Amino acid sequence: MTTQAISITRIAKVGSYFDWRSWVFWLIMAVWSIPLLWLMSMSVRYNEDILSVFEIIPSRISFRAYAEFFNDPLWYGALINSLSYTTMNMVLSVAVALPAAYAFSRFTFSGDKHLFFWLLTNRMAPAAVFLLPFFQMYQALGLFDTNYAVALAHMLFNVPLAVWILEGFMSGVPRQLDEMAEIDGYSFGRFFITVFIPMIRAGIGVTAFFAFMFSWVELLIARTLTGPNAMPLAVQMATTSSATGLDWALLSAAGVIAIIPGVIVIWFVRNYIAKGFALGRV
Amino acid sequence: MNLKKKNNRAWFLVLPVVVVVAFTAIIPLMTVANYSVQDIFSPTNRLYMGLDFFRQIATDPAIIAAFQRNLVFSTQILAIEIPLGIIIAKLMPRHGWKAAAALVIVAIPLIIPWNVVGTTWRVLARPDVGLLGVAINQFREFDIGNTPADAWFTMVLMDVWHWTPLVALLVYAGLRAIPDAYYQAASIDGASAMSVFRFVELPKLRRVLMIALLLRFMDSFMIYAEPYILTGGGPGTSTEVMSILLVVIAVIQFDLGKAAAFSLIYFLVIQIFSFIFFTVLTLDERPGATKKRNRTAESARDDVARAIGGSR
Amino acid sequence: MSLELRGISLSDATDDLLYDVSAEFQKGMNVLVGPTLAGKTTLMRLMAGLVPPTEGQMFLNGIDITSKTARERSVSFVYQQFINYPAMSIFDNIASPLKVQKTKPSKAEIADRVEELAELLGLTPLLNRKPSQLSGGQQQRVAIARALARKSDIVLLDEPLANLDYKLREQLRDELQKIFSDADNVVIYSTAEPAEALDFGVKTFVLSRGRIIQEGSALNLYKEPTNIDVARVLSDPPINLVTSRRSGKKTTFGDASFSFSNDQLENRTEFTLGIHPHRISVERKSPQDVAFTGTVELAEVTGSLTYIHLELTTGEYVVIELDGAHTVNPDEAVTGYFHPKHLHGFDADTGMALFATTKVSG
Amino acid sequence: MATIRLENVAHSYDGGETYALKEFSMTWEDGKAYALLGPSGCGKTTLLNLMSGIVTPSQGRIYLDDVDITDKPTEQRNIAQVFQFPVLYDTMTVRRNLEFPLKNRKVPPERIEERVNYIAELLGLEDQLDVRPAKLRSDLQQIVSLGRGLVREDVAAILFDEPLTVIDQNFKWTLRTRLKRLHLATGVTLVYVTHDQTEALTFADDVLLMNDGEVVQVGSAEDLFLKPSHEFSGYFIGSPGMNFLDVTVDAGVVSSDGQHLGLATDASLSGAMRLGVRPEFVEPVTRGGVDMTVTKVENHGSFQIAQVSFGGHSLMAKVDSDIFVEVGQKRPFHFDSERTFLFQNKKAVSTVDTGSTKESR
Repeated sequence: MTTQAISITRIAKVGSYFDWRSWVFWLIMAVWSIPLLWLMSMSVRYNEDILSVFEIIPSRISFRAYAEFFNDPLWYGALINSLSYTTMNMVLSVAVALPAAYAFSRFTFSGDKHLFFWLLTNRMAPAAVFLLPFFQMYQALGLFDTNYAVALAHMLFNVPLAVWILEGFMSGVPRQLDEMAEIDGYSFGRFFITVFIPMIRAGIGVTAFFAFMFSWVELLIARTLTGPNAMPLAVQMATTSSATGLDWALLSAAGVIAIIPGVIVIWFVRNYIAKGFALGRV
Repeated sequence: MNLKKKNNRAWFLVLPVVVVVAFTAIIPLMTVANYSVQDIFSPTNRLYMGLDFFRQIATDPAIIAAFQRNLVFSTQILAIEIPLGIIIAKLMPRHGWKAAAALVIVAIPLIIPWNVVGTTWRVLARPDVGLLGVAINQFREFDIGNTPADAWFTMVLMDVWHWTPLVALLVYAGLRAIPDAYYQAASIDGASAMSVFRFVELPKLRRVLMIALLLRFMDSFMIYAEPYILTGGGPGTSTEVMSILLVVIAVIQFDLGKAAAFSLIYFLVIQIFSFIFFTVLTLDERPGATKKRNRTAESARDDVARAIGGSR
Repeated sequence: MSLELRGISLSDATDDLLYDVSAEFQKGMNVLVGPTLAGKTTLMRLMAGLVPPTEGQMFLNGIDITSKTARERSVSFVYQQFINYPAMSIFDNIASPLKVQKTKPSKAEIADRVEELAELLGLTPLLNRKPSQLSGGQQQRVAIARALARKSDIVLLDEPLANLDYKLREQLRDELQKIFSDADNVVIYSTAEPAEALDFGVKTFVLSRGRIIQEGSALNLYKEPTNIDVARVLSDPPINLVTSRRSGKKTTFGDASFSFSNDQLENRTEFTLGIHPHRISVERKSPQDVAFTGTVELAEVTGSLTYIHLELTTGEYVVIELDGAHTVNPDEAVTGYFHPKHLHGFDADTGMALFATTKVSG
Repeated sequence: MATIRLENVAHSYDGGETYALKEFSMTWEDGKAYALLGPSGCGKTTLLNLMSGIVTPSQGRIYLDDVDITDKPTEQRNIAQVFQFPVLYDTMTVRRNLEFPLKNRKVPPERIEERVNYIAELLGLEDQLDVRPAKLRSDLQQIVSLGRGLVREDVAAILFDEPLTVIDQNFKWTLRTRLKRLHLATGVTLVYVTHDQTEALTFADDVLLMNDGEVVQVGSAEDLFLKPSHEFSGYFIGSPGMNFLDVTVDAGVVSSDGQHLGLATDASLSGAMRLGVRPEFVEPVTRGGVDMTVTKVENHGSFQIAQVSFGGHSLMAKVDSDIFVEVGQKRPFHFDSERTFLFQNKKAVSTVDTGSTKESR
């Protein structure tokens, strides 16, 4: 039988029966969502209304912006580019990080602490610092303006992120389990795939989400390594917004579309978001 | 008992990561270091400059101004985001479907691409058609394109809107880790809500708050996309943070040597904070941190108690 | 079938864990008893092949298996913290060692074996549940069933019952005794509780600070400990140990001084006297009984027995075991009586046994 | 100090389907030490939470000195609680920890000073008052959290939820001794939850033995051992537990498939019942008693457990270590008269006179 966990509201409720705490919270969240709602409302308004009339509830609605987005190869192409290099990066980062995280979690080896710290420094490295060298390196490799360039470059901070988060989850699995599998006769490979990975499914899911997210939102490196062919959505939005005579509705629509991937997955990782940002350490 | 086995064969498992990150980090850093000490006119014609570029950086007023701007920016956003994050975390529902819904809604700003955040706030702040711009314009003239204070205000507000949820989620995770017994004990002791916060919650949130502080400091210190799109560093250089300036020097002015030296200094400043962050993150994992089991003298009386307590 | 250890030593970077351990574990059940941190788990992991010894060799039926890894050995292990594969059902958990064999038995054979073991350990209704849905006791039964699945040559149980409440411990101990009573492989059961060693009453090895200090039947170790540590570890409740000063024919026990002679004592002026709590009573039972006084620190009642903890005038502590339940309040004065023939003697420094209780006839 | 009265209190976490605590009434006398003993999941923690106010009962009322406190939240009940692990305010010294409950209740400063010093001395913490609790040993930390309850003068009872769980094995002993002495010194009512028989029987004046949500028996250690009123008391208390035999009773005559065992003290009884006797009271005798064969002997050093059987029944006898018992031996054993019971649907209905008694053990 579980003891009934008393919530913080019980302590703070000084006699009042109306739960003021939740009201204040949902009020703050309402204010917090204004910018996003404003973006959505702009994406369904006419450009001329946007620039001339100040109205909170749009008087006329049109889905022209979305239609144009999905018909213009420049835009939907950018979306496909973004999706392809982020997915590629996600898969590569997690695949490469899995064995390393296991090594960090299960073994001590010479230089392990320093390596683990060095990985953290890469996660924290300022992207601006790597502009120049990336630009030259990927041009020299002939990878410039391809999705592979951005996918590979983003591994700079996504692989360390993946190693740290996975190591955080893996350390939750007792070491005796590995030993018992060895005793039962499992080879390392079979144990890793059929026993260990199913146990950290949640960890792999969360790591994939965060690798995807950091790659999806990044602008600087993506812009530096892409030209017209591999132009991702973020860069496409940034470049059009600097030219005069903007199509605000289309830009807002692109913005809304750019949010959708994150919103779809966030429900599944909602309990691990803090753990993900704190590199598996909360 | 730390069961980690000593096994240098583990290097084979770690090798792929080392290769990948070396390729994406060490080689580029080497080229940056290379540029920071030479002036390169063409691949064959280079002039060794020694620490000349670094001296230029240290004395370049634009860079110093950008550095100070970054410091002020980071301090301001921390001063707002940490307390505001704690308040939101304290207000979040703890149980049932409301808690799940709250987690998702609070986290939404964190998954929005940084450029979309910049674009949204740029429109929002327009005095003619933006909700924020129009609202402020009623009281006083508001123009982020020309008034530095307005641009800076919007930039800080944008960052608070974008990243306070991270602090809230970290603190929320910290609060949920506190066992119920502490709240029950506090209510038995007749503690007020204020003293529960001060004496039960805050001490237990120390580590999580350190993580939030360091994470937010480093990310704000390296910020690029949102201010770049919001104001492009303008009006003038009032919102020109270091990342924007570095990109200008490297890509627009194409002054490679200076950009490389600037990059190295920038990178080293961040590493210092990463080291502090690393120590905090691995605080309870270090062997020294766990109390060594002290073996008290086995007095006969304790044996009897142990045997009886355990077996009968 | 026998597992022999010859001169096994193990030391890791910081300190030495095992010194020169030599022992032979015969077919059937063997008990390894010792206080916490004595090195039991380390020795068990070493025998399982999880940790290679720094020196020494291991022979199974005369074949040297020292360098064989856990996977190459025919061994099973049951941990103290009921370790099972959380993502698998109970059926798959028990079947997993069979499924990963090089010569994999047929599906039907595996199913029969699992059903047979489930029957043996009362798990039949739970076969398609997940471990997390089971109670502590049931989870440990699953771990034991998995350990028996492969009929391995060596079965190691490392304090398997330590985390269960005492009634469940009693029940599982009886079941284990039945299961392993006629085992033809080598079964080693480690425990920190002397009662379990005495309960099983099989060949017992006493481990203290990384050394096997004595081996023999549990009863023999109880009756004739060759060392003070064995006496401390093995008797349940632990033997009372009091320093005794000797002058001429007289020797002391707390505030009592009585004539006592034993040729092992030679001319020692100080040695340690040991006596089991149930050998002390609160009434005089025979003329030769020695009387001593103490004040009550606490009376522990276990239902069928009462243990009175007395503080002697010398500041040492002694426990008296009484039948039945008696309420005795702290700080009461109590007189204890014992017959000198029940005394054990140990050297004050080395702890070596000088004499044990003289054989009690009838 | 006050008496606490529970009137047909019961609680279910799932709206009445299953009851974590079945209907139960009791008066907790002021100044006594009680133990709630039972296997995990028997409802003992639920009962404790009902008294502390963490859980409000599905039915029944709870009175403190005839004041109905059933719906009062924890902070308005005069109780204190010690948890499974030490719950302390890390940023405060030991002294500040002890002052905290009094400060919250606006007790005048000099009175606080006086109370804290008195309790600190009682707990033996005089020279640790200005130390941070985190530096103390785990058993001393529990003493500090106990002190927070003792300091308050309005405390009617102090509740303990398995307080020895995380204490290192060597220090369990010192904490148990301290708790016993503190109870004698302060006379506060104590309610102690545990699944460990020795902790319960040593600590409490009265033990509430619980199983599956039901309070099976309330009594002293001796009552539970010598006069079990329920089969579960026989089974759970004592190690090994009570032997049970299926017997038929015909107008008080107790027999099992033809073998006469004794006369029930209540001659009106008849029907199929279960006879229960503890191994401690199955004794080898030279004459009289029932002939049994020894099938197994376990020698525990200070006693022996002999498995004996007769007419298809097998039971255990706890025999003194000096008595010679050997597998295969055929010899009479008898059941001690006042210690042999007849149970009808789990409840003890009568003792059995087997024609011989032994001085009470």
